[in-house]
Amino acid sequence: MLFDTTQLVVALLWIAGAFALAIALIPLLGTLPPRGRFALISFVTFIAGLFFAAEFFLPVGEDNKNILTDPFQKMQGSLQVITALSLGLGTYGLVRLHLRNAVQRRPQWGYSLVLLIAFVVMAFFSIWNTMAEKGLFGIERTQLLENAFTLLFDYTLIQLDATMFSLIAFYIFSAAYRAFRIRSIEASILMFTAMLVMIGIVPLGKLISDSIGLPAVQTAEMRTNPFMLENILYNLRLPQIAGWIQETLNAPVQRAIEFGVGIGALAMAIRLWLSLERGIN
Amino acid sequence: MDWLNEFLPTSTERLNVWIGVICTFAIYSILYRENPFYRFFEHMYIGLAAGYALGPYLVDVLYRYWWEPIRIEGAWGLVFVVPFGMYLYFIYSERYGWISRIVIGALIGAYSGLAFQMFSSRYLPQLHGALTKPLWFPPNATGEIFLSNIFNNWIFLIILISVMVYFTFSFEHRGAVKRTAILGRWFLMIGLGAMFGNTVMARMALLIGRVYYLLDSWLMIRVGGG
Amino acid sequence: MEARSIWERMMRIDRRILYVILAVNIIAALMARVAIEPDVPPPVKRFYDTVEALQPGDMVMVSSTWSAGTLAENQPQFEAVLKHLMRKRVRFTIISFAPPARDISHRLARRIAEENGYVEGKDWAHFGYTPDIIIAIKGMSEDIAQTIRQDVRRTPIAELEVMRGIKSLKDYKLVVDVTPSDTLGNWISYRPPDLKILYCPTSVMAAEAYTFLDSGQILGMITGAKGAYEYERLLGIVGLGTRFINAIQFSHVLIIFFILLGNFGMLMQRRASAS
Amino acid sequence: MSYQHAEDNWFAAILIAFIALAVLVNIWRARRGKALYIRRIPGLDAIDEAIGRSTELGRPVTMIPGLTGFGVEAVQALTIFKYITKQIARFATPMRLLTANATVYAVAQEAIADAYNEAERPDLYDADSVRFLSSEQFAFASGVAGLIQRERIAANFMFGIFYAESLIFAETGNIVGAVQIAGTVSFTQVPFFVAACDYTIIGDEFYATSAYISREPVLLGSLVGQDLSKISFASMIVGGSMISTFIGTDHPIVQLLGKPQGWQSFVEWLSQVLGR
Repeated sequence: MLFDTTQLVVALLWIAGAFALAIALIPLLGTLPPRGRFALISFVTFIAGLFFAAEFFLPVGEDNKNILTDPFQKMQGSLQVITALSLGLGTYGLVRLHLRNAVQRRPQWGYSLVLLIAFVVMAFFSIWNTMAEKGLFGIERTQLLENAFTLLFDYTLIQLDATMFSLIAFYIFSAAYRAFRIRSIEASILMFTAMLVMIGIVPLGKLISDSIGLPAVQTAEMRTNPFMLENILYNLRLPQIAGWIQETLNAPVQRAIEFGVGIGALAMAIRLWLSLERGIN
Repeated sequence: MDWLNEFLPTSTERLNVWIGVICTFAIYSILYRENPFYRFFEHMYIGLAAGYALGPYLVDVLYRYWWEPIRIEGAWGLVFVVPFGMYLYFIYSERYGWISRIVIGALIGAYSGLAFQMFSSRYLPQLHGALTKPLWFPPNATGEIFLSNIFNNWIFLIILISVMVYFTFSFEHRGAVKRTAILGRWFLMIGLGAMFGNTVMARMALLIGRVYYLLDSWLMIRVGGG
Repeated sequence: MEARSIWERMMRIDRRILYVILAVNIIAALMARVAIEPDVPPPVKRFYDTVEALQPGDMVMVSSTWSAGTLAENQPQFEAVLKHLMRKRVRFTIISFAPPARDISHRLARRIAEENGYVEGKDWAHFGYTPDIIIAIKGMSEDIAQTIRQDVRRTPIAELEVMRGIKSLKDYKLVVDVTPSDTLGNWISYRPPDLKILYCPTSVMAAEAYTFLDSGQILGMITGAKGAYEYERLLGIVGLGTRFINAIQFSHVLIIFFILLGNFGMLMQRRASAS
Repeated sequence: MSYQHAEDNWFAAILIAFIALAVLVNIWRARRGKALYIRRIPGLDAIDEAIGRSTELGRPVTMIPGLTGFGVEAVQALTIFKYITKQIARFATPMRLLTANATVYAVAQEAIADAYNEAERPDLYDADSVRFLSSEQFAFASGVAGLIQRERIAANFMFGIFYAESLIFAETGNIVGAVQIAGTVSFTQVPFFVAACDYTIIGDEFYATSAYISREPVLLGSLVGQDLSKISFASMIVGGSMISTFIGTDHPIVQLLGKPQGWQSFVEWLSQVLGR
């Protein structure tokens, strides 16, 4: 695709105009009184919610679409962009915090400097790498990029990320040893179930059950009359006990929690949609 | 002897592995106690992670969903998305902080509107699954139904109802309801026990993955396993 | 403090000693040449049967949102699933909803594809990173080209040979969600009705998913590295699951031993101080 | 098995309308001053008992909202911390509120100052008692663990959203023998709190605790509406199970309750029944 300059210039003009409009609007918005601000925010929230609610509730034609299905398809790109900008907010907050620490020489500011340097270097190579991967603006994958990105990504970021997560194994081990003392009925039920599941779901559970001599296979005959000794012994195998705990005892507990969380989430969605939630805005 | 010079950081490949190992031991040093070595690598980690994300955010997303549609397909309507989306970054300013709430409000509103489809698709099939468990041999038994299925259906229903009773708050729990709620909390403990058993397995696996890396890639000891 | 009784010491082992014991136990278990056949649980068996029932040329979506933090659990699952799909000569596309997941899954898929003669663009493709999972799934349920626009190598979706005859998720047979975070809830909520789901969570999230297994919203589940080991045994391949299983089960034994030790010490301490 | 649109089974829309109505009507009633009843959570008795024991020892009390970012859970955690601060203000027991989020830190300072004013002891409020340790998970955890051990705290209250660092708080609190009460909606951390703490407030109980304390109309009304919805779910489950057992699992009413495409078969069955 040739570098079509006229289309590029027009595009840049449009974008500059959009930025100018957005910036010009700010002082205008600034004149809004607090009540007006709350009204504007609640209105925008309501309209955004109404669009998606209507797309779900409106009846659909034979092609399984209603009048809002196609507009939603077109809007997707902008929604992905806004989500990316909102995720970038976290990065912006982090860099801003540590930049202030470094500039104002707050305690431990040296570490903030380390963070900022790592951020800038990695951002540079990550952007370069993604551009080279897509061959944008004729950017190639040079040897420098390959070595630097492999070192920073594969042999530093990946290693630190994996190690940080593995720390928790040590904490779980010491916490389980120290905290799991039979203090109450509840803690005992929880602990006993946890141990049964831990030993039942690993192959060792099968090995122990076999070595005790519990029947390994459930024949059709055992299924039809469950009170046969064979069947009872079969169900005493550790893998069977752990499976039964997870599929018959644990599943209804999770479903009850799901119903509680689900109804709570729907109630909160309605409160947020109608801007009833006092603590937030 | 050849193991040694293959082990030492002579080639760039080996140097990289050694750097990865230094990072690993720096993080593990916190197990002994908090120290500057750990804190240096922790802050480097957070900086690297934040810096890395910019590639996918800026290039992969903004290019694909914003710049290219405008530049090539001339979708002029899209130009306003980034400028007005940038209002989000006023969140820290004193005077215009509230402007960021307009965009945050739009996001909150969008997710509230999407909650209705989620509620229908995630929770109603679970409701249906809970009420199609026959408590005795149904008249037109389609598939093979065994006594063990009926027994398990009873347990499923009793646990489900008692845990739901536990999570009710708008009436006093007295008598039978109180006993059901207590029973519900004990069944809750069984569910939590199952969660804890699996959580232990998850965390152990992550540590095992690191030890495996150290043995296999660093010390070049071929590890067996099952 | 009078000399700490044996029970007191049994209850208060210093945590740094515990850490050393745990590390030594894992190293020993990793080196062990012990092979114990697993009892493959029903969720893993159903997972295997669902993939086994696919026909060559069927289309599968692999949602890969894991990165280095949970590599030890998700990578064995991801590798085993890809090998099984390639063995069935099935077409597949990968999508990631977390930035680092994109590069990790793309590199791993390329390596496995070369080993099995799969050509990127013709037999499989990677859709890159998309930040908003809900909007992406809803959009792909209608029109993938409009939602994803181009694959990770900047080829427009319509020009990918792997996408021949595929317009939306409705034309997919199956989605396999390999994830450390709650992406399953979104797949269950927003996908087209008859798109089957298979789940590869880190073990932390396995217990919560049994309600979806019971209601049939997901057809099968592999629980962490242990599940990968069971799946590898069904596939007859050796992967990281096989390498880790001994260390996993012996660390469970270690934890159970120390919990019992701590409680035994406490009970005896209580009896000693009571008498 | 899933819904692309409400038309797949209009029952979904009816159920959502019922829940929305139950929640909004009760919020409206609460706002008009109607006293909605929320039962007292056993966890609150445990909090009062812990406060009592901490005042005897005279050592400080810690309150930890964890890594909770500013949002619904943070606001409610601070409501509970305000309640605790008002109780301990009567005995001049020192307190420490430790946060990992800058916004929560700012709001917490206001909340604790209000608590001391409401307890008529503004003199006891010490600005240093509310601290922002670090926004990084494990740096925050080690900071909290250090303080707990240095000041040998008497009681530890943990409310909000928690991740793997909850183990460090619970374990350190155990080492110094502190009374510990926790409340969280993060189910993966509840097992550790149950094992290590004296009492744990689980899942929805967390919202009920702050509603009981704050009597805030929107929260009260919403909880009552959610209760009605839970009761309706439970009755549908019991009713549906009865039909499945005695008539069969493919009965139109059973199909209606949650199965996509269940609407048509129900409407046909209903018209047959009404037609007869």
